[in-house]
Amino acid sequence: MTKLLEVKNLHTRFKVRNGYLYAVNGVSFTLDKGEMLGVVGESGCGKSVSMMSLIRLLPPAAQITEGEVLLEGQDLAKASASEINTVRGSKVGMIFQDPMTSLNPFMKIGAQLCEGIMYHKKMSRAEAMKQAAKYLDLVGISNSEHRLHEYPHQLSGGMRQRVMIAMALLGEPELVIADEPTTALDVTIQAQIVELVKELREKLNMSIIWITHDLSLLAGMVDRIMVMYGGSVVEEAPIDEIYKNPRHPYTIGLLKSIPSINTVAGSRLPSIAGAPPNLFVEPQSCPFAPRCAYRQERCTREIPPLEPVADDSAHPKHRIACWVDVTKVNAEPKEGSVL
Amino acid sequence: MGRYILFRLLKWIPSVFILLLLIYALVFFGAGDPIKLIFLQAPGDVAYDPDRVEAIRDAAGLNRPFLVQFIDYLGNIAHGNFGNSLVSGRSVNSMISAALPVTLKIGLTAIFLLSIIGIILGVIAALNQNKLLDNLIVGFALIVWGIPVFVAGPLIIVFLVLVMDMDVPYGWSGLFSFKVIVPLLVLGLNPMALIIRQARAGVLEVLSEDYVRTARAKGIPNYQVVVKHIMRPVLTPVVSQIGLLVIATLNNSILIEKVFGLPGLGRLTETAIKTSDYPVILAIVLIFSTVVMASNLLVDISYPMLDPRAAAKKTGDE
Amino acid sequence: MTDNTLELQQEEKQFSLAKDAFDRLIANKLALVGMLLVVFLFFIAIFGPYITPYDFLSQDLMARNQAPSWAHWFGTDDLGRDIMSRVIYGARTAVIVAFSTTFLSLIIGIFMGSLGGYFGGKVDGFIVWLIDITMSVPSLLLVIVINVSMKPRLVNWMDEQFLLTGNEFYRNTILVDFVLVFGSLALIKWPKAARIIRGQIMSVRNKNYVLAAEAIGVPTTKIVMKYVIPNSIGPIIVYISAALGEAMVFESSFSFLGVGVRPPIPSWGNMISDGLRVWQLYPHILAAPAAVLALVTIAFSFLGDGLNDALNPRQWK
Amino acid sequence: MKKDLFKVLVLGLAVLGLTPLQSGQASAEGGQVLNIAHPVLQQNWSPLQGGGHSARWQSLSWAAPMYFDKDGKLTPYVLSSVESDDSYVNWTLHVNPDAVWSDGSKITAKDVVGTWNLSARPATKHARVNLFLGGVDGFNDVVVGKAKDMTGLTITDDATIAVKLASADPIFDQKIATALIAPVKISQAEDESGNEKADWWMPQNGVVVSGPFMPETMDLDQGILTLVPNPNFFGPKPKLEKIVLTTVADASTATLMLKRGTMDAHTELITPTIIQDLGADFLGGPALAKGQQFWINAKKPPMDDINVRKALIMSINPEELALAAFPDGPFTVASQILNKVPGVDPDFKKYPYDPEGAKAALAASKYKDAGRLPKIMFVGISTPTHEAAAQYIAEQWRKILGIQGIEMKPAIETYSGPDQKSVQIFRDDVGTRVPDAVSYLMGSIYSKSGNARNKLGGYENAKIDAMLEEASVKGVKDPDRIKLAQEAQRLFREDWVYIPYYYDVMSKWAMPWVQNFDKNDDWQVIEPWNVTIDEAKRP
Repeated sequence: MTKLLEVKNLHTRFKVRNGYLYAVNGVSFTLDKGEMLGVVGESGCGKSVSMMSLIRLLPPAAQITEGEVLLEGQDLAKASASEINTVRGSKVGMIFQDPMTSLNPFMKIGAQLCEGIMYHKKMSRAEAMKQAAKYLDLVGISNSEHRLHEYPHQLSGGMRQRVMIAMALLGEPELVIADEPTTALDVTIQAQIVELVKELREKLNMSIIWITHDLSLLAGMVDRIMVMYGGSVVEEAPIDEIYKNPRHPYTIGLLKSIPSINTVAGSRLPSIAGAPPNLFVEPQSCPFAPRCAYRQERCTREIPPLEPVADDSAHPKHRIACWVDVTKVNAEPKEGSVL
Repeated sequence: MGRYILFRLLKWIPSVFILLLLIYALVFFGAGDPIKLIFLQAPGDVAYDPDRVEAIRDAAGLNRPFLVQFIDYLGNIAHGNFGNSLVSGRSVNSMISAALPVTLKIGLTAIFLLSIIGIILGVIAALNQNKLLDNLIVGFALIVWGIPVFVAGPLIIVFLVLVMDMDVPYGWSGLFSFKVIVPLLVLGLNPMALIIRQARAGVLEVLSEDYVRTARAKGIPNYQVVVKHIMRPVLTPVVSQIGLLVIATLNNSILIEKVFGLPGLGRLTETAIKTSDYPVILAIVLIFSTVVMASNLLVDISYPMLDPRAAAKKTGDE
Repeated sequence: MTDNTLELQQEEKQFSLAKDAFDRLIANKLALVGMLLVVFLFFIAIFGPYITPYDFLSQDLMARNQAPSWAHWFGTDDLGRDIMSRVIYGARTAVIVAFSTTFLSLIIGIFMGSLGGYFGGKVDGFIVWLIDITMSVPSLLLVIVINVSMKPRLVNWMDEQFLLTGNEFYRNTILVDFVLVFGSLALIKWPKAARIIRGQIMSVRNKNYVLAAEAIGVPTTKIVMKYVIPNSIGPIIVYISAALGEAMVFESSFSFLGVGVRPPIPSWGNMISDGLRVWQLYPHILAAPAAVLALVTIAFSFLGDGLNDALNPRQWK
Repeated sequence: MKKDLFKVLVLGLAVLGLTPLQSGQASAEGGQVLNIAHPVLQQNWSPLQGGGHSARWQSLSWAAPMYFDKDGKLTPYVLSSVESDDSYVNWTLHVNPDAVWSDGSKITAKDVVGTWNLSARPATKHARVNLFLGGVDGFNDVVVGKAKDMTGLTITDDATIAVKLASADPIFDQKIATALIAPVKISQAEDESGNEKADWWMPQNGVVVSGPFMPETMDLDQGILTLVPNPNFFGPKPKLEKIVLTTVADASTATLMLKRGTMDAHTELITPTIIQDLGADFLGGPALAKGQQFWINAKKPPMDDINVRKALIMSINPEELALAAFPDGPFTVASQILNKVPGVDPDFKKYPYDPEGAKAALAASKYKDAGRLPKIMFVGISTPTHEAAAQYIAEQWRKILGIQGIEMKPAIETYSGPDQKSVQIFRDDVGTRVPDAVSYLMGSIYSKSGNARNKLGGYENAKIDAMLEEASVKGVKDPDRIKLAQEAQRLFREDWVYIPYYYDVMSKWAMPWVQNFDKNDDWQVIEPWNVTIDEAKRP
């Protein structure tokens, strides 16, 4: 497989009233062509910001301070605004979280779908409309010709998300970044959308980065999972490995908090105690340390690097940012730790 | 739509009636006697003679009871006749028909032009939030907001004449002449400040909307994002201000038309009030409120066109 | 149910909400500047006459039209009066004018708005119609007409009352200027306040907790006290702040047209219109009052924006 | 994208800025154009109004029956001669045989009589007709609408008019020497029912005039009039090529235009800094038989007590009042009513400036102290000058007498309605058009004068009336005429009903390059045909 994307040591921060918010602190990963990567983490862990940083789709207060984003060798982190524009919407498509607000209520669906390809592919309006209708069909919207002339408020939430997906695919991108695309939808529709994406992926053979806070959603969908915490990647492994052999204490916590069929009715779901990290200071130690049940003295002094798991029982592509081997150490319940 | 407009008009007629009655009563019972004024306004030894004034009033039909005169007046209005000025004897219709276009042309152009400039400046300010350009624009809007037009007008004239060594921009020779641009700007400055603020706030609000991010994600150039996705929603609240702007502009026209020698309604108002010439005052009140009503109606009608969601609500689509 | 609990929480939070709003206001630098200026204005308006360097009326015909100096910071006017003292006294005029207009319009607005909101139906339709008429009236024109027509009668009546009763009150016809002129302004400005109140009552009326409260026989006054007033206070404060600034500009417009506060009582408006006549030669006579008026207008606009941000629940994200 | 927006903005402004610079200023080839700024939007330019600002330019287009020249000599104009019998009751007027309208037709006796009758009828609203024709037999019936024509006016033949006065008036010939009753072509001005036709005076309606200039265009809505020489004018040939009169209501704008030479003259411009702005020459001029006073309405409390009036008057220092109002001139401080006319009283006792006396007088009044005085209201405070004066007066009263409740209103108009009686003090001028002390006082302190009725609130002193009536029938050369007038004025002084203010000059209100612009007592240019412009001095 060929490498599509390589991210090296990405740092993004936000200017806030009295300083900075360090949202992404040294994220590195790669993505192959046709691969589907799941990015998991709780809200505010920097998963969205780091993925948005890839195509620099950030609010004005944000700024990429360090790192490289190599998309087929082109460094997007240093690309000019117009260069970025040629990437957005053509090489990289985006699907956003809330289809209710992500579509412009003042514009007809057709116009919104077309404007990207009209610009990138220098299509005429008519051609673009034709193309758009084709893609609407593709994402399973019936009566697509007619829909093109409707406003977003005339569509249901699921339909709107399908429109969003069509919009992302229209530019025939090599990479689609889906930022929690199902979070705002009903469960049934959620499932439909997931199925749709799977289907489309096979049909179109593109790479997908699927951002979610819901680890369970990714099962059976993605190839690889990357777990983020406090602005950095804490664990990364092929999907089965993560479910079977989680190594980072945070991942373990996340997995435990997923309800399963075995969960006793009425019992409280386990949750990770403590508060998300304070990102107003640049982290100097493991960001999870304050909440970690396996915390060691070293954890509060240094940032653990993301490295392949040392022992042989793990998958060769399994990497974690932790010094502790959880398989060997017993958790000492610490104040504010798991369970 | 037609029915809606008709309904609005029907609602408007009684309000105009009340307004006219109120003003008529105010002027009739309260304000000075225009006939007496003819004699008293001329300085010095005028031939003021109460008997003679009564004779003149009788001749002009001004000594009839209030209601008789008012009903007579309404009858005339119903026939589209505003009567004659009590001071000059000229037909009010001809006075109004000469003055109204001037004020309308200048006022509407001012509103239109400065709304556009205001929106553009507001958008520029918002896109450069908290940067130098933003501060300059916002500062400009604030200063303009703080200076009343009747101060700004003379200041600008003196600046043009004494500093730029230009002729006094005075009088009227059609909308497209240099001397009309200056009062146009003065007239529009205040409303423009309002629009700048409104547009800036609107853009800031829209900028944080998800759909703007969606648009950016499409990789279209920034100006397309601004024009198609940001400006459009900002227009709606700005357009809803237009009724207010019309009132402000009409008020301002009373204050500055005199300064620039514009032969519009504002100058006519000033003259009519000074001479208690109530046929003229009443006609102006009627015209002013018609203009305001019409602009309000226009705003209401254009609202659904600007915001498809409003259209949906109106037709019960949702 | 959820509504109810939410509301209860909200009520508990009432105090802290006000404090939050205040904190937000203070945090906004421009609003803070605006507020300080406004507070300063009120201070000047109350204590101004005691701290002016000169009597605002006393003339010195030997020192006319003097440029600013250490003796006269803002210079002197065409009768040799100290402009600074007049500007300071003018603050009192401005505040009285602004307050009489604003609060009169507020009273009318609250009355009309609650009438419409409370009774609904035809009464409400009438009130809305009244609001529509009022909003379409060319404000400056109507106020001028009221002013030139009613004032002489009222002044005359007060004169007669003074002769009959000897009551000092009737001699002070400056009151007529304030009450009638700016009262008539209130006749035009009330719809905004009425809309706020009406909107609040309308929305509160349809809330489940109010229906429930009504159903169990909570008296209307209590409902009003508990739900309507707290919800309306924010927008009303914003309204007041905007209206105060607006009224001051209106006052100057009236003075410019010769119907506002008359000399020798100084108002910024009549000082500006005096200054406009001579400013090519003596710009300082215009500069001081015009600058102060602009400053105060801007201050109110800062404060209004700040209050809006701080109190407008829509933006409590 | 910012750049793009800016481009649009700049382009838009540039388009606006490049639109042709049109100049509204009319300029005729070769000849001289006089540009006049007019302060009010005048909608009525009928010569039959007898007042208003438009009347200031009446002599441009309308030839007066007779006129006073620069030296005050009565000069024939439309009328070639006027004579009376010894009783001063019967007068004979002869129409100048050369006098013609601008269309070349003759001015006839019928025009003169018709004009005068029309002017006297109430619907015409002539503001001053009774000052000139009030003595004609039958005038009083016409003026209140009881009759159409004055019985005292008869047309003897095409060129002769016989006038019968109700009572003797030795100066009738001087009274009619004014353009305010200049004859108009009666067939144009009067409709069948004897009313003035609407807009007959507009060039669009083919008006014919008798004066040196005839209206070419009249745009009443814009407020712009243009006048060109009357080719058939029966007097000397006018020297100006054109006169353009533009409404410039704003005084500062007008000042700037005059400074730049966009305008050459103004109808009446008063600003506090006018001397500094436009030079002393602009406002200067010969003394005028006209005085500005603050007239006190003695019927309105607290003025009903003479001691209050004394106190108020004695608190005013006339020199300081002048300093407050017009520090740079050109007016002179007033004391008595009469000025400039023969018969000014050399022994008139000025009202003293006496603060202590004033305090004592107030204490002696029935009000005792300032706290019990009703509010005092000034009106006619219509110009910055008058406002300054009124504020000075108010301040003196506050300082010396402790009076607080003082109000001043810009114009008489607001109070001319039902509430005139609420006013205690009117600022206004009185004067005379004829150099005669009696007519001066008849127009100011005689109980039937407009001034006594209005400004003095119905002032009536039987003794003064009797004296003036007696004086008015005496011949102009009779020394008793003046003596009685002076006597009446002294009596008037003892009533303490006015605060002396200033004597007017006939301001030129024209820039230095406008020449031969002398004006008469009606504020009209005496010899419009002689007006020229010194182009070299114009900026």
